Amino acid sequence: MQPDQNPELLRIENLHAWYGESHILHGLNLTLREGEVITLLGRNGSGRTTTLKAILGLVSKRTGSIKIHGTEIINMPTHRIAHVGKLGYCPEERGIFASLNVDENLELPPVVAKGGLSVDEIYSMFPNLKERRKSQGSKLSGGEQQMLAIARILRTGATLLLLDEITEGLAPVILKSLGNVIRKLRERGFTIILVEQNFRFAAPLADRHYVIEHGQVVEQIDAADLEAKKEQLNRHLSV
Amino acid sequence: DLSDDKVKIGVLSDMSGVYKSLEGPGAVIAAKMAIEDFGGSVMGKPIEVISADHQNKPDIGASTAREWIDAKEVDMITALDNSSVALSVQGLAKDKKIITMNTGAGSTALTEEQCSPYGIHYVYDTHALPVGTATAMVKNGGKKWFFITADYAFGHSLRDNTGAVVESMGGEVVGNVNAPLSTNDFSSYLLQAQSSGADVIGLANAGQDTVNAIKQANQFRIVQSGQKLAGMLVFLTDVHSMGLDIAQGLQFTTAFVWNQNDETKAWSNRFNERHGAMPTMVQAGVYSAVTNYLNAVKETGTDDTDTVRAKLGEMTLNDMFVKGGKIAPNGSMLHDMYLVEVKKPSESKGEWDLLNVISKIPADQAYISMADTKCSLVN
Amino acid sequence: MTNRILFILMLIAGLTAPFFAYPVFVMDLLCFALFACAFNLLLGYAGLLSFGHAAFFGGAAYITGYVTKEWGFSPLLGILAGTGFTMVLGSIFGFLAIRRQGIYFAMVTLALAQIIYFLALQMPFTGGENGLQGIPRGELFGFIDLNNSLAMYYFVFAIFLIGFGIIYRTIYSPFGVVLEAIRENESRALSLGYDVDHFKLLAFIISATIAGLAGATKAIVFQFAALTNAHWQTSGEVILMTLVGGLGTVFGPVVGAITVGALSHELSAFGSWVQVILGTIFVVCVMVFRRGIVGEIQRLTTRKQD
Amino acid sequence: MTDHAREPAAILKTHGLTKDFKGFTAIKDINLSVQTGSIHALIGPNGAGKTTFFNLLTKFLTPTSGKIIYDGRDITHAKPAGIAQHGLVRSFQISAVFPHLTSRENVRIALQRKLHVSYHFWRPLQILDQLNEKAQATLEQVGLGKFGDVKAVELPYGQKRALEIATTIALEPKLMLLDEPTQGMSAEDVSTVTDLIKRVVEGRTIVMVEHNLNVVSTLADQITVLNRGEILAEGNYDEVSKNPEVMEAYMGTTDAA
Amino acid sequence: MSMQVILAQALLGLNVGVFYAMLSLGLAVIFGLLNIINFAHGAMYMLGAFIALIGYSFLEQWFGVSVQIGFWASLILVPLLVGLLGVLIERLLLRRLYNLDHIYGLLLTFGITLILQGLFSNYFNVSGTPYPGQPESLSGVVDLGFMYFPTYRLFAIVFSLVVCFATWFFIEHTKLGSRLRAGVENPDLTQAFGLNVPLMITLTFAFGAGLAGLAGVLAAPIYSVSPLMGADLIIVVFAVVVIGGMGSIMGAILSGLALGLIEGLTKVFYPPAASTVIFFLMVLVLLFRPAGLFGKEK
Ligand SMILES: Nc1ncnc2c1ncn2[C@@H]1O[C@H](COP(=O)(O)OP(=O)(O)OP(=O)(O)O)[C@@H](O)[C@H]1O
Ligand SMILES: Nc1ncnc2c1ncn2[C@@H]1O[C@H](COP(=O)(O)OP(=O)(O)OP(=O)(O)O)[C@@H](O)[C@H]1O
Ligand SMILES: [Mg+2]
Ligand SMILES: [Mg+2]
Repeated sequence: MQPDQNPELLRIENLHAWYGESHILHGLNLTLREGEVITLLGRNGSGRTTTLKAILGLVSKRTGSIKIHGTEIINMPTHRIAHVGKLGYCPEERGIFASLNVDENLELPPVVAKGGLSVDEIYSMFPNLKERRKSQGSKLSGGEQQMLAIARILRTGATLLLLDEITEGLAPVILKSLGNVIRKLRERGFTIILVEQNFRFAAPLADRHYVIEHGQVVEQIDAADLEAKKEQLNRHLSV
Repeated sequence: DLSDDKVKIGVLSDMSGVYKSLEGPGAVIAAKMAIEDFGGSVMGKPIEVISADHQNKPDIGASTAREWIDAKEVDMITALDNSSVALSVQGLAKDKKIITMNTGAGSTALTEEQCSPYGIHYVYDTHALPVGTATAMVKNGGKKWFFITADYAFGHSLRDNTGAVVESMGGEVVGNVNAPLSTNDFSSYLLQAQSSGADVIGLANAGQDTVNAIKQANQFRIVQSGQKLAGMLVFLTDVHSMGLDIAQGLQFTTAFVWNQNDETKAWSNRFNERHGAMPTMVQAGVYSAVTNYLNAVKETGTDDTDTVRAKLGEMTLNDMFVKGGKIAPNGSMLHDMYLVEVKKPSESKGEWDLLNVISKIPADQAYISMADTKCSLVN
Repeated sequence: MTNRILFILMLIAGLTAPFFAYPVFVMDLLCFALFACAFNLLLGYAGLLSFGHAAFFGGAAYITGYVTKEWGFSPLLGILAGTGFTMVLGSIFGFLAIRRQGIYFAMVTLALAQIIYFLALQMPFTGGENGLQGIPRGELFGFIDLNNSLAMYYFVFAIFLIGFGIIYRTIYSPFGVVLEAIRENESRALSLGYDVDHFKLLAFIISATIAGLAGATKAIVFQFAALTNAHWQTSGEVILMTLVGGLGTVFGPVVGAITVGALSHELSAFGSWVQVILGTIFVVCVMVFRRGIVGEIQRLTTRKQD
Repeated sequence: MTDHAREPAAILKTHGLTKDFKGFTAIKDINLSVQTGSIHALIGPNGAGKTTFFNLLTKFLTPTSGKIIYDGRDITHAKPAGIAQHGLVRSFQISAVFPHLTSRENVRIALQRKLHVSYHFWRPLQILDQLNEKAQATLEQVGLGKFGDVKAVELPYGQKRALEIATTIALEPKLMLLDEPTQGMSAEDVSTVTDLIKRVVEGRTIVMVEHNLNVVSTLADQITVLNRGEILAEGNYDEVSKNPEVMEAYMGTTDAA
Repeated sequence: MSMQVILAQALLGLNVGVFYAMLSLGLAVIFGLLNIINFAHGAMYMLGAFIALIGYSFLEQWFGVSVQIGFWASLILVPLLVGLLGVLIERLLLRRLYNLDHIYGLLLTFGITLILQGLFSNYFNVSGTPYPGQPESLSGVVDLGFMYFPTYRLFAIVFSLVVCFATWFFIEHTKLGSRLRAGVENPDLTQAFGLNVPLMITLTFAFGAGLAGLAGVLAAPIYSVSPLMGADLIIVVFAVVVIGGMGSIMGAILSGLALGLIEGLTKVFYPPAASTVIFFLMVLVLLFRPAGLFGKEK
């Protein structure tokens, strides 16, 4: 596949976002084609999570333009965005519903498009979860919660996935299989935005990396140029 | 001479609860009518009325009365249609030396154990009520009684006095259940009464409580199953709100029947115009009490409590409400009572034509005699 | 600093009040103010919403009334007896309720208070619906006649100051600091080795005791102990007072009690409209003035300083 | 097993510790001993039971069976507040500070306990001022010397973490239990915290749960690998990381890392 | 005491119990799903009864329209109207309190209760006004052998039971329940998944309020309609919900029924304790099963 020929899926222009009084994103620009996998890199607090939340309308105020498949969503209420953008979101800190059991968590997000994975397929992908189907969300181990958080958006048929720090708290062995899952999704034509702290995990998966600092994209590096720009990247990511 | 250059009368009544329709705002109207009929002033000084809601709570009643006396120059307090409230206000007024002319409360404790030199009990008491009603019912074969009692001073007093009458006539009290004031579902109590095998279910309560109990007894077909209901304290407004279908045949004791003679009719019609309902005995009683209080002030030329109270004790009360009434040393206003029966719907000639007078109960039978009283002021 | 100024203002207002207003009414306000302060200690500083504080307020009134009327205790001794009783009662309630969190805590306190209400209604010595009437005011120290309304007033004001002082001290004490920490992050306080339940229990007992002190005093002032004081609506009223004045502020409950008390008194001629107005104030406070009167003033003044 | 040989130096030991959750055994018969003065790391795949084990040690859960011996006493049935008073203190996965208190006040809360005035509701606040000096020293130890008057909420993430550690060491714990102390931190914060732990460990023992192998390898003297509620391997980093079972169950490879 | 008496009293207890059940159900739905303690629930119940009363007796007198809304029409209309008020309260007020402590919701609804109670107390006697609109078809009595039981009360029992169990089924056996719980726990995320959480919450609140209104209409012909009818009930209903286990739908229904029965029997054996027995039970339950009889431990 040649993602760079594919039609444009997401275009963000001059995005500003606020939490209450505090202005977090300062004119962020970003475009994404169907089938691409990109990462958002940056230090703690640089605004990566906020970018995802702003796409979903989960900030108190946002301005600028966000188009998915050409539809402007900047003024759309949150609950419609997932349907319009065929979008699935895996939040930072997992967002497992403590009062629901594993099955209920899995079946909670409504289907937004055809072609999602079936529950059985999902359980075969994450066998640990299958064992704990009737456990309450709050009783899962950290890693189990993380897996469930990813699993549940695969059911909805979303083709644009926003994944925030999905590797956090996972053992290396799970990281590996998670890497494989992402690779498979990519082959199936999913479009993915990864927010990652764990660059070693993300680097081999992505087509392009965006470096965010103070709510703006300060660097954009294609996978191919990664070696060449390693220096630059390190400068941005550590002091 | 008058303290503060005016006479101020306080009407402390239940303005929002179970007893609202039997005294409440109507009592204020009656007091105002009394003042108007008196001429609006006494010895050239204005007469004022002040009123408040005691919410059937003795503490609220007492603290309102306290403020009236301490800070608002009230000279006499009337209405007090709840025995707990009346007892607390009368107790306070005794300390503060203020006359209370209670028209609404029934407990005999007001003139017996807790009698006060300044407390006058004006319209009826729980001794007078059963004398007529219970006597008549026991005579007609209602030997075994079961009481449903309002759980406070008045209910207890009414139950005890009625029980004593029943037993003195050879009857028997087979059971009792106390229901909180302002109960809206009497069904459980009624069924208990039903299963007790009593001939008569005595309702030692008043106002809305009585109405609810009688209506629900009707729903559960209690009377049809052979038991009789005895409303120990029933007011005109209660009969009116139950309707004759349900209430017909009910016998009870009252101090006043509005359409008894031309004088009562004339006054009652005037009252009805202003209030929208015919007067109950206690509303008529407020009119009479205020009138006679003002008479006493006028005749003695002062509002000094002891003087006025002494004068009231000497007077013979005669007005549209009472004929030949006397205020005894224990505070009890001795006057005749009437045993009445609710008309059949076919007999009634109008919205308020509800009662037939069966017999008169002379004052000396109705009220505790000064020989028997436990009031410390007398013996 | 601001506290000191407010305290002096309160002192002046309290000392002169009986010359401007009906003393019994001011005494009533003082009793409620103290009650609200006690409640505020629990909710505002320990984060515990008790929906059963009327049990202490009302319970103390009955005990005080009984011992002064029937056993001839002096008013001071009577108040001490009532207060001591609520200290015990508070320990029992606290012991039962403290292990529950949040809304469960509110419910347990409410249930326990309903039981006290039931006892107040049924026990022979309380007089049931009639209430315990004719409590003597008696003489303070054997020679000051409390039937004199000024003497009574200053006695009540002194009690108020003592109760207020205890609460003030508690808030600004090493104990108060730990309470604050518990409210901020309970499990962390636990892991630092603080036995959280014990702290909450102590706060509860102090609060209950002072609430009892207020109720006991009220019984002497009005010479009456009644069911109203033990009814759950009184528990609701004290929440309203605290909220209106400012939850978690030292002087808020005092201001709140005075505001609410004065309003209900002034508006009592309007019958049930009082309830409507109080309800509206409640709603407005919750919606827009969550800090209450004192809280809002504090915010404005600190803002100016910034 | 050499457990018995090491016994005298062990500050914490568990005997046959087991935890069932309604039919699911999260911790099975664990015998662990932690040497005084060491940093002991607990690693293992997700769901292995690390957090559960940790919660058992800190009394947030009660064991189904087995015993926990700390500093020579049986604490199996002790209460959370009780063990803290004996020097066993945990820190939390999510940062645990008192957000609306200043850094100094946060530390003072911990120091205050030793004064034994915490129930004294009749004493003025000023008696706590004697702790200020010590609080300042503790703050400086973790690099927060300048932030004494800053409210905890206003501190950036890494400093919150540092404050939490400061509060913990203010208790002068003998044994500290840290649950994923570097989770969710960027590289720079990770190294700050690692340094901090190294600095404060002197004279204490630390047990930590950690996924970041870099951290584990730099800090841990001793590692226990849990898998499905059981101990899979124990030893220092080199021993453990070469253990084929560990490699398979945890690293997910069969080749050496 | 004969078996018949006990049976009769038990039936009356059940009669009270269905009202407890219906009210605590509404409360449990609102609490369990939205985490709000709706103190105004009693006021909604009172409001339901009053709307039915006004619709039947006062439209002409007050508004000059000569229509009379009968009982059956009220049974449908009133829950809708009360539900609508629920919508307004939720949209305009409660919505702004979700991210605050629970107690603010409790306090707000407490205030609303005072307002509603006060308003009606101005126009109606606090001790009650009878509702005359009981349908003719239900006005007789049924001879149960051991007693005569008013047909209407029997109808109220059956009708309420049907409503309760239907609600339970709807919430527990459709996806709705889990979505609502999720929406309350983390509204942002639930919306991000594409669920219209604000609408769900509003409707749930309205539904709970509507249930209370419905109970009010059902109660009107039995009890007299009074501004305070909800005030004392609500405290008992709180206790029922707590005993049943906060948030447990089935718990609310079953403990409502059971407590009605217990209260009914207490009225026979020790009447003074009838109004308090529930609180004793509540203390006991909380001591031994803190999460309530049917609640799940958190
Ligand atoms: N709910 C909020 N209210 C106010 N400020 C917030 C909120 N959430 C985040 N911020 C602030 O916004 C900034 C950007 O946060 P964001 O979560 O987007 O960072 P990030 O790049 O995802 O970093 P992290 O590694 O911490 O997740 C930070 O300074 C943070 O403190
Ligand atoms: N309260 C509980 N009830 C039921 N099962 C539980 C409970 N707590 C944990 N478990 C289960 O016990 C197992 C061990 O969980 P634990 O949280 O200890 O794992 P962990 O090793 O910390 O994993 P992670 O690294 O993913 O956080 C998991 O399968 C989890 O689902
Ligand atoms: Mg982030
Ligand atoms: Mg874990």
